[in-house]
Amino acid sequence: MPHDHHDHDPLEEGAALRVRALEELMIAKGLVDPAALDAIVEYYERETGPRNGAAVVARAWTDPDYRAWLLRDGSAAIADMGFSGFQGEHIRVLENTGTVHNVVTCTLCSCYPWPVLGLPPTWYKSAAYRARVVREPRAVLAEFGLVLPADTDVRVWDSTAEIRYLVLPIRPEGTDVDALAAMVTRNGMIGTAAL
Amino acid sequence: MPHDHHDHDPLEEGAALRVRALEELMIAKGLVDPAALDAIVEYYERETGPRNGAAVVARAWTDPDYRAWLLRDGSAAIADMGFSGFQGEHIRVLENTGTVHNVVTCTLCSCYPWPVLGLPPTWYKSAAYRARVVREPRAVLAEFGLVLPADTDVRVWDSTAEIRYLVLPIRPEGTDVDALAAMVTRNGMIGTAAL
Amino acid sequence: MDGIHDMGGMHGFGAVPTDAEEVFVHDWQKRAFALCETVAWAAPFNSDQHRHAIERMPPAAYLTVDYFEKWAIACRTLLLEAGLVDAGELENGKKRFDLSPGDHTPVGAAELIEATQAGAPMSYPEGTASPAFQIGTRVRVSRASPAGHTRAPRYVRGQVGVIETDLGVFQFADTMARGDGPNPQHCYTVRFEARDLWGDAAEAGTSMRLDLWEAYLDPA
Amino acid sequence: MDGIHDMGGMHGFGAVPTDAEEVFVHDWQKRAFALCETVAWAAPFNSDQHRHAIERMPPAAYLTVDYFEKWAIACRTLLLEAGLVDAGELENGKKRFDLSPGDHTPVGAAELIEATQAGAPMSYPEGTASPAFQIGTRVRVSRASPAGHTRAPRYVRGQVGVIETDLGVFQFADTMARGDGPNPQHCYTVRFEARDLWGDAAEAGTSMRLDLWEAYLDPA
Repeated sequence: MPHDHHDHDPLEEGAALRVRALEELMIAKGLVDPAALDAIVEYYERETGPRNGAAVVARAWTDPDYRAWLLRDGSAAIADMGFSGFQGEHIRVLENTGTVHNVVTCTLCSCYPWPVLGLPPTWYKSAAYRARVVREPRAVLAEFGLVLPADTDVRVWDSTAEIRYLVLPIRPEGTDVDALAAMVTRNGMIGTAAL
Repeated sequence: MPHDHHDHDPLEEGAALRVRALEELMIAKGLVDPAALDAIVEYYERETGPRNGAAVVARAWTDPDYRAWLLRDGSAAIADMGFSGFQGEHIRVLENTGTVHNVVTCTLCSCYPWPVLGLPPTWYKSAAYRARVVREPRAVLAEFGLVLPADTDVRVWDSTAEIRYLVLPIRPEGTDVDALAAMVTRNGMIGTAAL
Repeated sequence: MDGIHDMGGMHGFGAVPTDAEEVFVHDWQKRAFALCETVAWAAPFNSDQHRHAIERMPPAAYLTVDYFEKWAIACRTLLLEAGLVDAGELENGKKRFDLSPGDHTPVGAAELIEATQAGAPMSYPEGTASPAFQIGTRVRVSRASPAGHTRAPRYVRGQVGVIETDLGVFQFADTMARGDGPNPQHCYTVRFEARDLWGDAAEAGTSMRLDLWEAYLDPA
Repeated sequence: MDGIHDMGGMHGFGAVPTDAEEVFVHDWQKRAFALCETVAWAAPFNSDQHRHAIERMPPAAYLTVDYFEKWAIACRTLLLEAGLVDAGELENGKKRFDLSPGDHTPVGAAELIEATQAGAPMSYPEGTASPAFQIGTRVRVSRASPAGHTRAPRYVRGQVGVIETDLGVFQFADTMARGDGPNPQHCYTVRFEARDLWGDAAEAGTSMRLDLWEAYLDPA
């Protein structure tokens, strides 16, 4: 088992058993094809994740036309890189500048741009992040180690409808697209880090 | 043990052990006199409870001057019956009429007029009551079996500061004070029942 | 504090347990209650601090722990914060250090009953503060919610109501809970129309009254 | 629904677990996720209904159950409500009755991946509905909170903001979650000043943007 190193946790084992039972029932009922389950897990693990977003960001940093397109029509410009699909049908890209810092949340659940960032990390789904980032964004960003100047315009985006948000961080030094892409972190594209 | 008839409940046993440990520690620390603990339990069980409120209500029903005093200065009129003390320093009495129905809650904790009603019942402290009675009082009262006419003015009192509230229900038939007092229910004095 | 305790108006808690008429089920609940009523005489905390210590419990615990165990937990929190006990003592209930006897005198049985019957009025003479609002004035409840204890519930935050009664001058729960003294001020019963609080879905012919300190209110 | 899921602005949840970077810890979490993504092709529920089924969990469970187990629990709720399983089957995982094969066809692996990559746009052509608001218009969010699914969080209820972007025409989550169809309407990014939402305690130089459907908004 991949999590043999974890402590014995009866609650977690209970959850595993319940999910297993549901899976078996769905297959027995003919509602789910087990091959589809395997395929979708593999798809999300292999085809999505922050490196997709990083490639988009790096291209935008080095290609002014692409950057303009990305900021005008995020979904289309991102699809041009081959990234599309559920929770990414309507993506809007938010540009950080020397005076504006954007940070993204979903206070009601955990909406997140899957095709470009994968599924969200635990902290993004946490009650503390969802509760606090809209009320005290500066304090929350400081907990992430990002202390913003008092005159920065801090904009919090709560993903309450069908738009998913990707932050375009400020470009560090450098010109090589691959090298730049390697500098782009997931937190940088959510807005809880600078690069 | 007084609760031998209850099912074995490890959570509840844990709470009992923790409270016992705290009690012993407080006594060992010299912060609490065990005789005072016994005395205060006995006091609340013997000296407070809905029969106090019922006596107040019955007197108000049969003595117009007392009724007027009670509605004008609840704390003083109630103290005149010998009922006073913590959570009863400032009591306001709310008169139900043919057109006005009052119902009391405390959405933030469970504030309640101890000297006249004793400590609150479990339902009064429940999340469901606290959450719902301010948003949908008619629906909540209907769950208690009290369906009010559409033209009744339903007033919900949320005990958010230092005033505690006692509802003066509509008087049923009868003239004998003791017989009337016996008709007064706790829920009638909170406002979740008529008599 | 916009905490889990601020339940007014929330959905999702199901039916009211109307048949749950009991006050105590277990003997330890009586002991927990008695302990809180008694220790507060020797330890430096007031009711508002005790309420706030309950509010500060982790939200999931607040929703699941027994009412009277919450009282005991809050008591432990306050004793710990006051330095009267340490975490090890709370862990196993065994005393590890003594308090100076003169500083913390436990209340005796007779004295406690007498004080309990007397109560402790929280009001001040009328002249202590002059009222900013008259009966009938329309007021708006402040948007601000401090992270600390406050008694303006979330469901009236920013809402407009009408002053219905001037209750007189009272100590202020927010400052009492911070240990900042009584800050005496007028407290008012404010009437809110259900429609203003809940919109079109409000039940017809219903209204809510809350007792709100002057510090929470602005002219509407 | 003013439920426990509506967390924006709440106090009491402590520090953000900034180091909790993982997406999955356990293999069963992947299976739970995959199950929800897959079964929705053969069972009649949409994302909004799934979100609402999570919101309908008892609040204490919502706060304590693992994120992906919540997905699975919501899935079970919806399958049960659709009559595709019964409570006994969910209890022990053993099939007790067959479904008509033609009615519920499981999605195949290739078809699922293709559909996942394609996505399912939730927008409608611009002309489907005309916008009630222009950029720069001041709007007030409705006070009403239906007991069902809604996407106007409590912290902007009744508050005034400014229309910053007209996002175009989208299906409406509230009606989708009720199974009442898309009810296409304009959706807007609305800007709120922190001070209007949180009062004097608001952090300076901060503002919040929410995407709100036209049905939630009135002219301010």
